[in-house]
Amino acid sequence: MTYIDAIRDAQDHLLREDPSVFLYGQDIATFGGAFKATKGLAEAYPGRVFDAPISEDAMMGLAVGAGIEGMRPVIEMQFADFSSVGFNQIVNQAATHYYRTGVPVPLTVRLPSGGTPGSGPFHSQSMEAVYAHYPGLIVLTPATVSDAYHMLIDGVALDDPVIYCEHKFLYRWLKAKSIDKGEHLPIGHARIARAGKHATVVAYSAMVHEAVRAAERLLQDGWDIEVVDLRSVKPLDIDTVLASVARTGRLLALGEAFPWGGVTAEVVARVSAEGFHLLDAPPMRLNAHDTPVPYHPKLWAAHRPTPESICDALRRLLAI
Amino acid sequence: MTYIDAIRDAQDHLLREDPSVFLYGQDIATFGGAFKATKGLAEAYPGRVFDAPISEDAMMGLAVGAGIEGMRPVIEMQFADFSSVGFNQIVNQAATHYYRTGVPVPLTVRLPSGGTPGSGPFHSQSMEAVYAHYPGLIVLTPATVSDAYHMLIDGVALDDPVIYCEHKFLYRWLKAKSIDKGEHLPIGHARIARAGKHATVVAYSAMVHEAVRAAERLLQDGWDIEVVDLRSVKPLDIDTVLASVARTGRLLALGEAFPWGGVTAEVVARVSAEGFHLLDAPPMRLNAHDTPVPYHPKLWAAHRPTPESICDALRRLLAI
Amino acid sequence: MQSPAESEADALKAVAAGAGGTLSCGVLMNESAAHAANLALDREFLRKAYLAMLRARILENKLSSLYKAGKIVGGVYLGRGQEAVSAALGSALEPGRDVYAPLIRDQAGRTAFGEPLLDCTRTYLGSVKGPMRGRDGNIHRGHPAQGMPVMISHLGAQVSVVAGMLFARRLKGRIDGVVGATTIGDGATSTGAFHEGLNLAAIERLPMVVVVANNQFAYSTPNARQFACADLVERARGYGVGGLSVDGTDLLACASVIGEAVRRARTGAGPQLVVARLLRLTGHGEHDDASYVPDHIRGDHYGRDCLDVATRQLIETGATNQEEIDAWREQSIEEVRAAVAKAQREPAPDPYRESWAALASRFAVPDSSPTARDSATAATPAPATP
Amino acid sequence: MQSPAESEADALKAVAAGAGGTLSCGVLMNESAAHAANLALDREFLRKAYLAMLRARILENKLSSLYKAGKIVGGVYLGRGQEAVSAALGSALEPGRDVYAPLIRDQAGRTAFGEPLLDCTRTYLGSVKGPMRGRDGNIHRGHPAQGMPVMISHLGAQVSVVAGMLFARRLKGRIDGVVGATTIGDGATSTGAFHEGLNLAAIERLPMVVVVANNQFAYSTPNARQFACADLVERARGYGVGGLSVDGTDLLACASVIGEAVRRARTGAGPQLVVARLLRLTGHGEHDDASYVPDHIRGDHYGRDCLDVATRQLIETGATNQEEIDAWREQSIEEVRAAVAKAQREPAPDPYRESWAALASRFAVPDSSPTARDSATAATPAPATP
Ligand SMILES: Cc1ncc(C[n+]2csc(CCOP(=O)(O)OP(=O)(O)O)c2C)c(N)n1
Ligand SMILES: Cc1ncc(C[n+]2csc(CCOP(=O)(O)OP(=O)(O)O)c2C)c(N)n1
Ligand SMILES: [Mg+2]
Ligand SMILES: [Mg+2]
Repeated sequence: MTYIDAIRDAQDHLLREDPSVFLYGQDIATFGGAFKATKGLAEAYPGRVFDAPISEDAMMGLAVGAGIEGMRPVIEMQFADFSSVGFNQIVNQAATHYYRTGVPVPLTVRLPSGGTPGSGPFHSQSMEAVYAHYPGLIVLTPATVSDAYHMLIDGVALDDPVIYCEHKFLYRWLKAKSIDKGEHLPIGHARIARAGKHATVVAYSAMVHEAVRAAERLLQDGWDIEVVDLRSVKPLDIDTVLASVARTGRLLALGEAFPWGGVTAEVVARVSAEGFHLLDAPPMRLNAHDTPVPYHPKLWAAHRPTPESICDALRRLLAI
Repeated sequence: MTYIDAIRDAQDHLLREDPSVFLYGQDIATFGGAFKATKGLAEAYPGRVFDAPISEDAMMGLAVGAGIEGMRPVIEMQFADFSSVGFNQIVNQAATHYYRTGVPVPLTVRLPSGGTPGSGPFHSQSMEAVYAHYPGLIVLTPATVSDAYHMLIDGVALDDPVIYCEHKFLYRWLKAKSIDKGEHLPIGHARIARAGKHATVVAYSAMVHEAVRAAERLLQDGWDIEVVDLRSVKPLDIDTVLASVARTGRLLALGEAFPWGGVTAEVVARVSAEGFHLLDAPPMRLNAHDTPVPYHPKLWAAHRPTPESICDALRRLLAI
Repeated sequence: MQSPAESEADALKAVAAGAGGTLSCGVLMNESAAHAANLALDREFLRKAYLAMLRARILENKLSSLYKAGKIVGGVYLGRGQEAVSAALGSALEPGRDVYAPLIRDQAGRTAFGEPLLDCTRTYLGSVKGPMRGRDGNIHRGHPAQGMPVMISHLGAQVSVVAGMLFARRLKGRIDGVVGATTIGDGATSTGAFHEGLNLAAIERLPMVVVVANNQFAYSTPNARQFACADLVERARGYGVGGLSVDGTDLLACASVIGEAVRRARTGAGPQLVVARLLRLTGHGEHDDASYVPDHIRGDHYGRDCLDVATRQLIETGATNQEEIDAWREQSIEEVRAAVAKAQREPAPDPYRESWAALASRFAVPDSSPTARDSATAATPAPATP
Repeated sequence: MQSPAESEADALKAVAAGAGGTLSCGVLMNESAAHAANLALDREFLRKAYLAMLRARILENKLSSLYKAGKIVGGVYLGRGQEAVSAALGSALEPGRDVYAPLIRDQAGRTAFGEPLLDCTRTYLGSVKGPMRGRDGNIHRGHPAQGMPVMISHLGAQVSVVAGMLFARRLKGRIDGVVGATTIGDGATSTGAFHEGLNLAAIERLPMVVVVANNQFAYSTPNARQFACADLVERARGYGVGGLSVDGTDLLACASVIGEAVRRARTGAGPQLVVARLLRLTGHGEHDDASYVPDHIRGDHYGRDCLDVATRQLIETGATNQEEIDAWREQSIEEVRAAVAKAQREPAPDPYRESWAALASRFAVPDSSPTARDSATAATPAPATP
């Protein structure tokens, strides 16, 4: 079972269990979506899965309207990058609705996020930071097959607008034998992806795996690195992060997104403010370069953090 | 001369001196703009100041096209909040253009930003953090009458897309006898708005004045607070900030925007990472509440930082 | 179209001839003209719409004075001159069944649709008891769960929201006989949101009515800087929706044409675009003197006051008489006075009791919700316990 | 329209009769039909367009093989079946004077407009010497400063950019005789960007041509889920722009109708919307087998291959002959082979030498530029000194 299979299965589950759920997105009906995340669902659930026109603004407005009426629309953006066109409805209509009116709009936007080789500046973006900045949105960033499944189901059950950032690089590469469909960590909790004692890497989405890879390499040098998987960037489970930093004394905040602001800034700022005394060394950040995501695989690989650059950063952090 | 007069005069200067400058925005021609920032300019410069349709996306696309052709369009958004509709053209077309093609697009977007009493969720937003997150944009946040003037002129002269955040609260309230039209601090430099020794408040835009007010109150208790005015949030002059923190040992990052991420997170993260040893106490942040900007003046005043809440935060910071 | 149709018979003839209200795009001209006649003959409909116009005018006059007296913070946006269009739409809809998303100049439609007067005064005066609890103000109010969504400022954005509400009702099997309607300005037709929303509604063939109140200006910007077609109704065909034009200063025409659009949508003809021509008889907001409106436009046919026209029309058709109108006026003045007084006596929102929570969800992890945590590092006053 | 017009005479008759290419919205029917005839008679124009079609087809076939052989990373988007429309537009424009913003399926138009073959192979194969230096790929290429802006992926976004370029030229006093053109898919007409851009162009009355290549599908989504009007050309009137339809599988028709649209724009008639009907004869990208296209659509008139039609047309009109075509083909194959080989030998971008600078500006303050500073805390490799 791959990460994308889990997303498909979660939607299958949602359609089966909750009559208020419907799916709306470009090419998601008979075609099953650009990434096949809805394959077979239009046939299995007639009248519940719809092809949308190329109108991200109206797609989001439709979702808000349906949410007002008590439905739980799940919107697929073909790529996270195109949600920029629906940005206004997301941050101004959906995000403010509950605060202004007291009426929640339970909608979920699936954002196929993050870079893959050759995808270029407009099919590679990570937009979690932009949405997390706005009050009224919940931003989920699952890193595992199990989280991809459970967090989508749990996210759709929330009464607030949920931005569900699914990482395209993990779609087919990340596999699990099966998913435990019972007990699981609720939304709002971070997870220790790898226990360690010398430094904490706080990561989310695909970068969790790069961090674990880096940690495994450093083991050869005798360093034991803890990796925290944030799971959701808003809400941000700072307690789990602080508890980890309390154990290790060192923090590297790791993200694939652009370097100004964003999750790594929020994590470092929160830890510095709330856990200053826990830090034995200056906290560090590692992000992508401050350019659009380049097309060429060679540039792309150097644009984002890699196990090598994470190891380098950790070595510097551990040397202090 | 008020802050808004300075903005008007800067545009007058630009139109007079640079034939490649033109102004484009809703109601900015004969009417002179919702805030009168372009009053009289359409008459003074025929064929250079245009009323735009209510099409923020196309307004920004037009600016990019004009920038490609070597013009220097200055786009007025009627309110910063409405730039959400032009978001895609700003962050995906304008911001990426130079990196992708090597051809710069020198355009400036004026964003009437920030809260005023009774303006509510959609006429009060501070969007600097959202734009600063994207590579390829320069984000300016003038806090003084003189900076409003010079930074607009200097910003328009830059070859990159510039997001010029002008604070509506300062428009008529902030006055200066006159503007020294000669020597001035270039873009990229922060400014010590008030020298002090016990703690550093890093602020920008309208919050600089609230910080100075708070500092003056604390003087009565014997505390001498330094206030750094960032002036531009991207690029961010971290050196000036670090030098100040080196003097005071304490940092409060202050902003009017939403609390997740944003300028205060970036400032605290950068100072913690690069000036950890300079800090005698955990760095602090003070932002608005994590809700949309409320309409009612009483809620509004409590939503954003005030001299009182800044004093409270500083007292806590100084007590550590 | 310079001589307003002022007797019932004239009005109906005008409708049939396409003068008072023209049904464009060549659909069902005879049938609809006949239906329009029925509607125009509907005495109760006209009385309801007229009363809504009158009450809206009186309320808005009061709002204007309150604004000028400094009693309202923020903007005041009035529908003066647009009451006929607005009231005709509000009256054609059925509260509890239909969806109505009023816009900036729809006090009359709101009143006709049954919005309580107190909703307005409380929201403008910032009473915490208002539907927006002081969190939003002025024309940003409604009851989304009861079929009246609350506008955001971003123009055009409500079109797709109404479409979504109708889409949801269809999925729930509760679409039969339902109509969703919204109004929009001439300026707002330039937004991508309008285009995407109307196109989506057309694709889904939703029972939707979009009324464009073409008041010839968007703030200060005249039509010529907003679109290049001769009449916005020419857009209907390109979306594959019904298109109707109407003289927005003529209540009888509005009643028949907008009523017809609503009937068509209700009976399965898909989305309808109605373009009403008129002039806003006030500033963009009460801060604005509208000095950019040239005299010749103020003085032309569309510069006339739709309330005067409606008064004459209703008296001439015998739907009411001057005496009753005077009584209605007195009663409305009193109601408005009372609603203002009540709202003014009510408490403002208390920042110390405000929950400062933008999310409906509460998370199990203590302190991990951004709200709780951020409040701790945010401005005084301290957050209230929810 | 089931029998393609295949002899010159037939084609011209068809144009005049509105079959091969219909000039809608009732403007200048006679005059333009006559003009179209002139264009269609323009032997050089047809030869140029045909050669561009042929070269594009050969190039794209090669790209497809390279993709299938795993030599191209990322998507490959082809214009197979759309060459007639694309080449007609590219041929009607004048490089160095006009603005041309090609979209995803415009290899033929690019070729006709003079884009060097190497631009394509270098960009697809990631050569650092290509116009995008490996920073962007595949169909994202151009020379903005020379009148060929580079598309972003967000559909509809180029319309207003072209408008802005023309607007700038007017301000600079260099608009005379200039045309700006862009293409767009049927699906992209649902974007707000298309609406806002075209409306803006109409208001400013810019010399602009927007060609909608209605290939009946947007990725897998058929027209019926994208719009509800009978024909997208019906939108023209609502924008106040000229509207023309054409059979996109018929080069003679495309040459005359698109040529006419360009001529109108060039001579002051304002923006022109051309809607060409056709079928994409390939997947959305080369990863897609287009199995969602039903057989009856593949088999109908618009399912025919425009290159075959054009070949017959050019031979029958005597504009060329089979021998010359064979020679062109040979030559094109060789050129493509050489361009691929050259690009493949060229270096990829070197991340260690990449400047990682998204800004053209350099700031005086040492280390305060986000680029320099962020690179220091960002991924290896170390930033090069600029
Ligand atoms: C997307 C967007 N851009 C700009 C504005 C600012 N604005 C508010 S009302 C208005 C004019 C609206 O004109 P129109 O749509 O004709 O409505 P009217 O005020 O005439 O009723 C403008 C530009 C806005 N609210 N939303
Ligand atoms: C705003 C936006 N939304 C979604 C996409 C994803 N996407 C890329 S091409 C495409 C289909 C385009 O169809 P059409 O406009 O008809 O052009 P065609 O591919 O048929 O030439 C889609 C949905 C996009 N590029 N931009
Ligand atoms: Mg208007
Ligand atoms: Mg298509």
